Amino acid sequence: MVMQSTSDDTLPPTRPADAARGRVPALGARVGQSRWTGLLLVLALLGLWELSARFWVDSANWPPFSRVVMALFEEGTGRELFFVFAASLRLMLTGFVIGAGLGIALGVAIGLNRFLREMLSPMVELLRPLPVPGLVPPLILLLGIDAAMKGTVVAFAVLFPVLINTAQGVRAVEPTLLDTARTFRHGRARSILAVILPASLPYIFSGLRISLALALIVTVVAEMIAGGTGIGYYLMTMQYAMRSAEMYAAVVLLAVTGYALNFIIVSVERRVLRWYFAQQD
Amino acid sequence: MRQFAKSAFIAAAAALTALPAAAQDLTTLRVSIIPIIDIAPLQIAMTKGFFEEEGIEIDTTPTAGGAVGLPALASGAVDVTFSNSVSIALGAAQGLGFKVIAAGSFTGKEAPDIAAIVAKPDAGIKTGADLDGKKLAVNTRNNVIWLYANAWVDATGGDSSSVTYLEVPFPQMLDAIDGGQVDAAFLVDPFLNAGVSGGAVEVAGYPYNTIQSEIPIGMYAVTEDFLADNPDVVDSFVTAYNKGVDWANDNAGSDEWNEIVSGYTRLPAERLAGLDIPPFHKVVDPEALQPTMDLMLKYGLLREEMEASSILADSVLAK
Amino acid sequence: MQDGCTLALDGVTKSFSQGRPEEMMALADISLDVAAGEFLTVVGPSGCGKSTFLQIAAGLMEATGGAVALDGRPVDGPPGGLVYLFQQYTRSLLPWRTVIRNVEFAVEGRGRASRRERREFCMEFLEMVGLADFADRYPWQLSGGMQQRVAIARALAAEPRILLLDEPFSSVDALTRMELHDMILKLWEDRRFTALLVTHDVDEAVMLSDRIAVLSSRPSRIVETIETGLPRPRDRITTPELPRFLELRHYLLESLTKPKDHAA
Amino acid sequence: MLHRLPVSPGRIAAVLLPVLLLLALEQAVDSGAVRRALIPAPSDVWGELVYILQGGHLWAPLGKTLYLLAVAYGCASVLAIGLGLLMGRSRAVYNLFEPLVEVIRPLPKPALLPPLILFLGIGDTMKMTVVGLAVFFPVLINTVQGVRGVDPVLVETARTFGYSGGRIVSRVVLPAALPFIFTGLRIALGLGLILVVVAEMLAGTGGIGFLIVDMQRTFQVTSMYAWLVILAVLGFLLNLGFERLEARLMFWSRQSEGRA
Repeated sequence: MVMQSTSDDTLPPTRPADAARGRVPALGARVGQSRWTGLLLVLALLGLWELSARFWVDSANWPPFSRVVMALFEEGTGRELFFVFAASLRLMLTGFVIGAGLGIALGVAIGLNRFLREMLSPMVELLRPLPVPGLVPPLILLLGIDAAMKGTVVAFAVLFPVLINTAQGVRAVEPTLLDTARTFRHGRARSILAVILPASLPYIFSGLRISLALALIVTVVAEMIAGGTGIGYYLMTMQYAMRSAEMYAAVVLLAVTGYALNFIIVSVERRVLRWYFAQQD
Repeated sequence: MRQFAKSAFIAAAAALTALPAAAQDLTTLRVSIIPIIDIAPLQIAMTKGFFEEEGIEIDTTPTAGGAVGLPALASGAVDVTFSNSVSIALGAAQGLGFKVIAAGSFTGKEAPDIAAIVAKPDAGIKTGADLDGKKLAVNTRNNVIWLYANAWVDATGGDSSSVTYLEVPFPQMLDAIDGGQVDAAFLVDPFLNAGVSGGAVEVAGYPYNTIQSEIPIGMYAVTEDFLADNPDVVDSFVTAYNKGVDWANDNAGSDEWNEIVSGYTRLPAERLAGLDIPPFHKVVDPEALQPTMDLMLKYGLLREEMEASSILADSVLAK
Repeated sequence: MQDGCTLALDGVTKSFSQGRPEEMMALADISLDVAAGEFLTVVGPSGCGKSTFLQIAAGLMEATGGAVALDGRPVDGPPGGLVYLFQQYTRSLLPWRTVIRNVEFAVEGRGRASRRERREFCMEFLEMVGLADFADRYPWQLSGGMQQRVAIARALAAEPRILLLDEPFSSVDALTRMELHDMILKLWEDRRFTALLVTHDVDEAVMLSDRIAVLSSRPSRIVETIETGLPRPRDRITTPELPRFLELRHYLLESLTKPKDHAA
Repeated sequence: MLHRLPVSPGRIAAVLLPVLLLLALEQAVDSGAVRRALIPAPSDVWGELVYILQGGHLWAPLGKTLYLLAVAYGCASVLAIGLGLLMGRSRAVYNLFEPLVEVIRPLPKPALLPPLILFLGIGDTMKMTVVGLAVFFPVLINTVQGVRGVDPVLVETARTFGYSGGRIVSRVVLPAALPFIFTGLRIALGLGLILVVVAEMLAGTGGIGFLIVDMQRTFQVTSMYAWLVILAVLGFLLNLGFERLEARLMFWSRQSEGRA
C-alpha cells in the first residue's frame, strides 16, 4: 500500500493500518505522567521571555509575558478579543464542516466508482498540493472579501485531506465485509451506510484530524490577508496599533485553541473508534 | 461564474454570512476601509450620523492593507473602497474602471510630515546619495510608498536603481533598522512618531514634501458602472463624507476626535496626542495628482501616460 | 422453516486475466449436483481453487463459462436463501458492532420487524451457539472460536436454505474445532438446510459429510465423489473409530498427497 | 466493448473534463459573461506561461522558492529526526521536551512572524525558520512514534548479537522507524511549501508566493494565474517525486504491508 497522505502536523499516520498506532499513545494523549522536567523547561522559557523583555530586548514588539497574560484576561473576557475569537471559530467550523462533508461524500464516490476515480484523481492530485494561501488572491476576485471567501478557503483546505483519506479508507475496506453484506443481500445504500462508512472511519478520522489543524491555520491566514474580522485580523490590527501585548495575547489564545481542538478531536476519535484501537492491540 | 460560486457558497453557509436585516429605508453602502488615521472623516461622519442624514448606511469592511480592497471593489463585493492613488491608477490602467469620488488623505504642506525616510542616528544617511547600494525598507513594493522612495532617492542625488528595496511591515521597521537588516526605512505615523520620539531613529528626509507639497494619497473609489447606476447615492455619500471632513478639520485634537479615531484604529490615546495630522481636503486637483501618474510611468508601474483627470469623478473635482 | 434447496454447477470454468499472456486457469469444467438437505464437502489440496469454486457457487464471483443454478434458477449474484460462512471470521464480523448487532446485520434488509423484535429474534440464534451472555460484547473481545460462533449464529439468523462454508474451522485450535463440528452438525440436523463445505482437512470432511467431492490441483476438476455412508448422529469420539472412517481417511489422504500423473 | 479499449473511459474523461472546463471558461470570457480583467481566458494564461517559460523568467523566482524550501526542509528534518530518536529512546528526554512541543506545535506559524522578525530580521533566516517550524513538528512526532513503535523483539535480537547503544539505533531502530519518518517527511513537504508561500506573501522579496501577491495587487491577473498554475505543478511534482523516492526506498515496508 502506497502511503498516501497530506499535511498533518498532528498525529501521524494516514495509514491507520500501522499496528503501532494503537500501541503507541500520541504525544499529548497521555496525562498525569511525571513531566515536571518538561513543565519546568516551559516555565524557564517563559521566564526568559519575561526577563528578556524587561531587561535586554528593547522593542515595542516584545512585551513581557506578564503583560501578555494581563492583556489576555482583559481582552479575552467579554471584550473585543473574545468576539473576534468567536467569529474566527465560527468561520473555521463552518468551513470545516462544509469541506469535511464534501470531502467524505466525494471520497466515498471516488473510492467506490472507478470511472469517477480515474476521471477526478488527476485533478485532485494537481489541486491538492496547491498551497492554500496562494488561493486567497484569486478568490478575492471571485468571491469578494467576506466570510464566503474565507470560508471557501478553509473548506478547500479541509476538503483534500478528508477526500483522499476517505477514498483510501473506502478502497481499503475488507473485501470479506463487502461480500458478507452481499450474501445477506443488502443493497448499495445499506452497504455504504452500514459497512463502508464505518469501516472507513479510521481513515476518515485521520483526515479530519489533519484538516482541523489546517483549518485553524488557514482561517488565521485568510483573516490576516483579507481582514474583515476574526483573530487573524485582530492580530494584524493590534500590531499596527503598536499594542503588542494584545497581539501576543491573540497568539497565546491561538496556541491554546490549537491544543484544545486537537485534544477534542483525539478524544472523540478514541471514543468513536474504540473498536478500532482495541483491535490493534 | 463568480455569482454562481458565490451563491453556492452562501447557500451552503447561510448561517455564517450574517446579512444585515434590510429593515430600514437607508441605502446600504459597503465600504472597504483600512483602519488608519487617514479615514478619520469617514468614521466621524458615521459616528456623527452624517450619512444617515443623507439616507445612507455605511457597512465597513476593514482590511489589513490595500491589497484586498480594490479587487473586492472590482468584483462587486464592496461599493466603495478607500485606497491609495497608485493602486487605483494601476487598476484603472488594467481596465477595471475605477473612479475616485471623494478625497481622502493628503501629505503635509511642509516638513515635518506624516511620513519620512529614517535611519539610525549614527548612520550618516541624510540624502538619497547616502542610500546608494544600501537597503531601504518599504511596506510594499510597487505602491505609493515605494514610488516616492524612488523619487526621493533620485531627487536628492542618489541612484534609485542601486537601492535594494525590502518589504517590511511597518510595525517591524524599527526592529529591522535596530537589528541592522536594513539601513533605512520609509516610516509613516504613528510608527514614525514613536521611532523618532524614542530616539531610535532620525529622519533623513521627507520624501513627499521633497517632491511636492500636499500630495493626494488616500482616496475613495467606485467603479464606473456603480457611478453610472447610482449617481444620487454617490452624491449623498460625498455630501455626508465632506461634512465629516469639515468636522474633522474643525475639531482636530479635541477629545471627541481622539476618542473616535482611537476607537477604530485601536491606537492608544497617548500615541494619537503626539501626532500632527495634516488637514483633510474635499477636492483632488488633477494637477496635484498628475505628478504621481508621471512617476508611475517613470518607474515602470505604468506602460503609457495616464491623465490624472481620467480617474477623477466630478464629485471630487473643484467646483 | 423451509427445507434446503438444491445447487447445481454445470460445466463451470474460471480463468483469471483472460486473453492476456498471464492467463491462469483456476477451474476446469466443474459439474456437481448438491441435493436438498445434503451435507456435501469438497476437499482439495492447498491452492487448488476451492474458494474460487465456492464464491462462484455463491454468486459472489462470475464464472468464465458454465452455469450455476439454485433450485433450478440460474445464479447471477448472491441469491436469496444462500448464506456464506467465511474462513476469516475476524474479517467478516463488523468490529464496530456488538455481537448481537452483528447477528442483526443478517436480517436488517428485511425491514419487517421492529428493533426489539429483531433483537429478540437474533438472540435465539446467539443462545443456539451458546453466546447469549456475550450479546453486548464486541467481537474483538472474544476468542477466535467464539467469534466463529457469532458468525455461525449470524449465518443461521438469515435462515439459509443453503449454507456455504469456506474452511470456516481452519483457523481455530483443534479442540475448539471439534466443538464447532459438533455444533454445526447439530444445527444442520435440526434445521435441514443444504450444506456445502470446502476444506483441506480430510478428517473434517469425513466427519461431517454425506458425500465428498475430491478436487484436483489447478486447473481444478472434480476427480471423484464418494458417499461416506457413515451413520448419523455422529460422535466426535466414536465416529472416527469406525473402520469406514479410517478407510475413507486413508483413501482420501492418499489421493490428495500422491503425485497425480494421471490427473493432468 | 469498452473494457477492451487500451484506455479506460475514466482516463479519457480525466483528460476531457478539464479540457471542457477550460473551453467553457474560454467561451465565457470571450462572450463577456466573465470579465477578462478579473478572470483571464485560459488561452491568455497559457500564453503568459509560454512567455514565462520561454523568456526564462521562471528560474529566478522558482530558484528562490526552492532554495528557501530546500534549506529549511533539510535542516528542520535532520533536527527533527535527531530529536525524535532521542525522545523516542529516552524517557527523560521525552519528558523534558514533550510539554514544549505540545505548546508550540498547534500554533499557526504565520502568527509567529512578528517575534521572528524581531529576533531574526527579515531575511532568509527568518523565512527559513518559519518554514522550518512547520516542517519540524510532523517529522518529530512521526519519528517519536516510529521509534516507540519499533518491535522490542527486534531490539532484543540485536542485543543478543552484541549490538548496543548507537549501533542499535543506527542499524535497527532507525530503519524500522523509517516508514513512519517518511510519512512525517511527506506531510512536512506539503506544509513546508505552503509556509514558503505564506512567508513570501507576508514578508517577501521574490519567489513565487511574492509574485502571486504582487501580481494581484497590481491587477496583472493573467500573470497571477500563470504563477498559480506554476505553483500547482510545482507542488504536484514535488509530491510525485517524493512518492517515487519513498516507494523505492521503502520497498521492504510495502512488501510486508502487502500481505493479505
